[in-house]
Amino acid sequence: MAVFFFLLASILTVWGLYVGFFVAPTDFQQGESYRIIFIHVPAAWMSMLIYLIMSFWAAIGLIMNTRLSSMMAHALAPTGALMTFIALWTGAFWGRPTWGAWWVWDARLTSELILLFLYIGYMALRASIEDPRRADRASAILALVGIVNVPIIYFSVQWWNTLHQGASVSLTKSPSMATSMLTGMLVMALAFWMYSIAVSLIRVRRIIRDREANAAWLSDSSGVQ
Amino acid sequence: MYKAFIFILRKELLLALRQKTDVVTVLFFFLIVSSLFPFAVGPDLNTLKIIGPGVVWVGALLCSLLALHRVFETDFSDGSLEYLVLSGEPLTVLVLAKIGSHWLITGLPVVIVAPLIGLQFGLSAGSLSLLLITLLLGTPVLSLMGSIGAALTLGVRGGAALTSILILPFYVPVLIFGAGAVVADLQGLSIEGHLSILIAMLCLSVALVPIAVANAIKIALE
Amino acid sequence: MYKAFIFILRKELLLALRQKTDVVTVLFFFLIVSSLFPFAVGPDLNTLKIIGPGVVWVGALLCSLLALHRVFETDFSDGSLEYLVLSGEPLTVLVLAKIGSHWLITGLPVVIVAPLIGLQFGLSAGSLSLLLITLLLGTPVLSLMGSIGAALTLGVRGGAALTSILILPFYVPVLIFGAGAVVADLQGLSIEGHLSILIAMLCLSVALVPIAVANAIKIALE
Amino acid sequence: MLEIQNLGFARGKNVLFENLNFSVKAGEAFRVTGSNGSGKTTLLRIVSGLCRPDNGVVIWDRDLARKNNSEFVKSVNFLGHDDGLKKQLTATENLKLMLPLLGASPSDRDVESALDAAGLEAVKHKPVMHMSAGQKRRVALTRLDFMNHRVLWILDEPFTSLDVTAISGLVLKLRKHIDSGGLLIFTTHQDFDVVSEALSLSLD
Amino acid sequence: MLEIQNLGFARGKNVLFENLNFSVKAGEAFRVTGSNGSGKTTLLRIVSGLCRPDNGVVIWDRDLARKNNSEFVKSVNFLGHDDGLKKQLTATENLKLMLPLLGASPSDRDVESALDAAGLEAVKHKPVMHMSAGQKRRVALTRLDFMNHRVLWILDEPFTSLDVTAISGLVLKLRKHIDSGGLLIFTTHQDFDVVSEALSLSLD
Ligand code: HEM
Ligand SMILES: Nc1ncnc2c1ncn2[C@@H]1O[C@H](COP(=O)(O)OP(=O)(O)OP(=O)(O)O)[C@@H](O)[C@H]1O
Ligand SMILES: Nc1ncnc2c1ncn2[C@@H]1O[C@H](COP(=O)(O)OP(=O)(O)OP(=O)(O)O)[C@@H](O)[C@H]1O
Ligand SMILES: [Mg+2]
Ligand SMILES: [Mg+2]
Repeated sequence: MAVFFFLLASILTVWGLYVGFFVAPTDFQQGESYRIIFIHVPAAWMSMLIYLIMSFWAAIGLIMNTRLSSMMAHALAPTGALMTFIALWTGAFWGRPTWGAWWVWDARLTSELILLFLYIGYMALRASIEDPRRADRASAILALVGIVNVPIIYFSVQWWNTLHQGASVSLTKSPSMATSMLTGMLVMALAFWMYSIAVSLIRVRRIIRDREANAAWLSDSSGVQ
Repeated sequence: MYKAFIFILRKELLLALRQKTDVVTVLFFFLIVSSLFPFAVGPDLNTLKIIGPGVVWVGALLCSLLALHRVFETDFSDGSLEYLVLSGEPLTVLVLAKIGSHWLITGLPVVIVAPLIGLQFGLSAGSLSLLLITLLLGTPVLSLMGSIGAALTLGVRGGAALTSILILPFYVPVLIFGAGAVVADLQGLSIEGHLSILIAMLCLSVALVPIAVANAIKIALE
Repeated sequence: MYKAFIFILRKELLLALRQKTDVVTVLFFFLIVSSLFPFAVGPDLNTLKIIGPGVVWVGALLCSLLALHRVFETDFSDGSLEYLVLSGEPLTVLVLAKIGSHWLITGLPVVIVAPLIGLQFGLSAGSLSLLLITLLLGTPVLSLMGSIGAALTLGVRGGAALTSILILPFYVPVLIFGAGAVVADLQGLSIEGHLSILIAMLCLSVALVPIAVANAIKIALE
Repeated sequence: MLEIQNLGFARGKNVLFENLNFSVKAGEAFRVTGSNGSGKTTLLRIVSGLCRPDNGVVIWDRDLARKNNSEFVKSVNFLGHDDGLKKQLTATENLKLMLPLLGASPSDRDVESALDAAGLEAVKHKPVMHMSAGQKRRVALTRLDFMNHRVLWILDEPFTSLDVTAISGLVLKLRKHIDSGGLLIFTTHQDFDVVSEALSLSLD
Repeated sequence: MLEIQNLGFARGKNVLFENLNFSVKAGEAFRVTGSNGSGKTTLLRIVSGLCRPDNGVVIWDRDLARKNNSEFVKSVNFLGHDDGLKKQLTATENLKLMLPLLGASPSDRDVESALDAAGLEAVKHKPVMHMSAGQKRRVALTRLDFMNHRVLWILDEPFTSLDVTAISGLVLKLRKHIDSGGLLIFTTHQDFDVVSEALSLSLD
């Protein structure tokens, strides 16, 4: 199944990059540099979305005491951190030509950086607790506490007047950009989705295998769905 | 429940008084951080005025972080945390009492001394009182947020380091809005937004943190 | 004797590695202290340049102070200090090894990261290298002087606080001459005096501190 | 009445116990035996509700202990390997500050005379850290004098570090508790009098 | 030969012992008894040179122990109430790092097989903090296997927390040490086999 999603991801990436770099028109304000948007925006979206999904699974694991959902949360964290890192990095790369600085302490940038810290904290906490069940629960609490950060990232451009761009894709308003730009972005977003699913599936399978090897007898106990 | 809260508070304060460690260390730290700066930076009043609020806020943050690892750690290693859990009183209340005493020991002294330090940096009366308000609103948030990190890392190998990593994301916004308010005011900008965010953070964390911490403690004892 | 020195060093470093606490906390502290300043003070490069050396030095001092209480305290409370005394190796050598590892854990990382932080504050290459030299000379003095305080307060009620109070008088001169050298250089003054005082402090403390500490430890164990 | 059904727990690969079933009635003492590391402490912590078991349930007065937790916890009096004392505080202060949390509110006189009775008259106003190993354990055990309202006593090696006098004093206390309808679960590596009449379970 | 002459020590007003005289010869075991807080631990710490007595002297091989300190200390093997283990390190690491300081340089194989023999095979690579009370004590006692070059063993309640198997193992070790001409001073509140033949001194 993971292979299928990988395949899908690569096809979509090729398509998305093609649309983004060859079909979409040059921006009249920013020139060519705006094309970073095709990586930046999908990565930023995914970084938040994966955090939400991760917290969801962690919460389920905490409340229902189901191991598989905690493993899902565990498997999602590195991908989320990667997406956050990409969003930050491409953002900084983009900021140089447009704002004249790699970094400013703007609300969206800061909260996105905090998201990266949260992912790192989550993984560090997991790594330092030996007993996997304790690690599940402790890291779930951290994930849940950190969830307040996601709306802050998303709405920061509305709540504070910032340097960063406001939302340009919205379900309620008609899009304010060229259709080909929009297509490129959406296709790339879909590609990132597929990639995340594929990688997380592979990782969760490995986690299950490791844990089962560690405690073969667990397989018949109540926790596993 | 109310009685239990008071008892924990009394015990923690007596302990602090007996050890003197916490209160004095914290004050010392704060004084070192903040009064060494004019020293190290030189006596130019304009520079000092600009960095003043930042120095005070960083000092407050460090003080909070410094005593944090010990909030639950000693109780954990001498076995008295178990009695808290097994007392039958709601753990969230007990936890709140412990966090409250952490604030009384690390936050309050800083708030009290801060104006003195501020004077050293040549802050005006208006800036000073604003600094005081942001500290009063912000330092409890530091204690609250920090205690999540402290509770999650109980009995974990890399304790203190991990604590810092875990709570940094929660500390940074407090610092930004706390110090930011004073700086914005100096620049003649509106500070309502800053203050309302600090208040929101305080309310939210008082409501939610004790629940998270209580659960983290139970997990640590397993 | 030489072997004993190496063994203590290895044990302490392994412990630090295992806990990760010390190394990472210290680095984190240093990074927090120093990188929070641009945050809190605002990004004006001129201000930053002036406060840079001070920030780095205060950070280094705090890091040293932070880990100090633990140099002998854990060994004392888990009973392994007794084995050091009863090992039959000269206690001064063992003590020097422990102080050495304190420096390796708290001082060296700071020295290594300091140039990065300095860059953040816009220091020139000359200032940076001077900062590095003063840190290299000064941080071992901090570890040495500090360990006297740590040893004298072993098992004493107000441990950590007392430590800070005891050693502060010894720390301040180091800070003044350390940060002072960089500032003096920025202002185009001669720095020879500063440096030779730092060197003198280092030599003196390497020679005398281990003896004082060894005796303090023996007293604490009675 | 306390009933343990089907209890199972593992530390990683190491299965400490499986399918454990036993019950303790009012007026009964129950001893858990087993070699070092066999899981006695772990079992006691699970029963008292500090740990969650992998499988099985603890039933208290016909109700799931975990469901009716605050009720259950107020019936439990737990003493672990650690004394749970603050080493900077004196024996008197330790007790005065801890007991109210556990639902007892003895007068200062009561606390002091209990400490005197435990043979701690000379040291009761010293910080606990300046006491000998046995004196510390005695302070921790003095708590038992005020725990009659909590009927389920769970004691992990209470006899450690005690001398002969203190041991026989403790045995008397435990007897009295059982005779007045209390429940007792404990571990010990040595055989003392209170043990002879106790039911026992080996984890080996 | 160890000789104690005229030893006296007081904690504040509390005189723990006065005019204490005894001697321990090669091949002898010597037990210190007394109630909790009577000063056993203090006496053992004085003998091993960790504390200074108020009066009296410790004589080792006809020489003042305090004068000839580094010589004397290298003959002493002390185990106190505390295990002296670093809780973040594993059993193996603890021993490997501690033994060379005490003048023993066993190979890794030796250390591991000593730990196996102590019944710690399954946990020897776990951090000590994740061990049970008895397992920790076993680790501390494994040190004895490598301490034959230090003839004066001073052990403060070595039997604490140990189960029956571990106790008999320790008794054997102590016997072997005495039989090969070692000296042993120890305290314990329980009576074990090794004790029957020991000289003993009560501090009450
Ligand atoms: C390190 C710097 C940056 C970070 C951390 C960052 C972060 C983010 C995040 C989290 C989002 C998704 C938010 C949402 O969906 O509403 C986003 C979207 C976006 N970013 Fe950035 N960004 C950075 C720099 C930049 C720069 C320099 C530009 C261009 C000048 C830019 C333009 C955009 C645009 C156009 C969107 C899409 C907004 C939308 O359509 O909703 N970003 N960025
Ligand atoms: N916090 C922990 N983390 C991981 N493993 C642990 C932890 N505590 C105990 N163990 C392991 O669980 C097993 C049972 O420990 P437990 O303390 O219950 O033993 P015990 O029967 O009380 O032994 P003792 O007689 O030595 O007190 C041991 O093998 C121990 O290594
Ligand atoms: N560090 C200290 N400071 C002050 N007094 C102490 C200190 N250590 C022990 N004491 C006191 O000295 C006396 C003797 O203590 P010691 O530890 O020698 O007793 P012990 O015979 O070993 O008792 P136990 O059987 O409980 O181990 C006790 O009354 C104790 O309170
Ligand atoms: Mg046990
Ligand atoms: Mg003793």
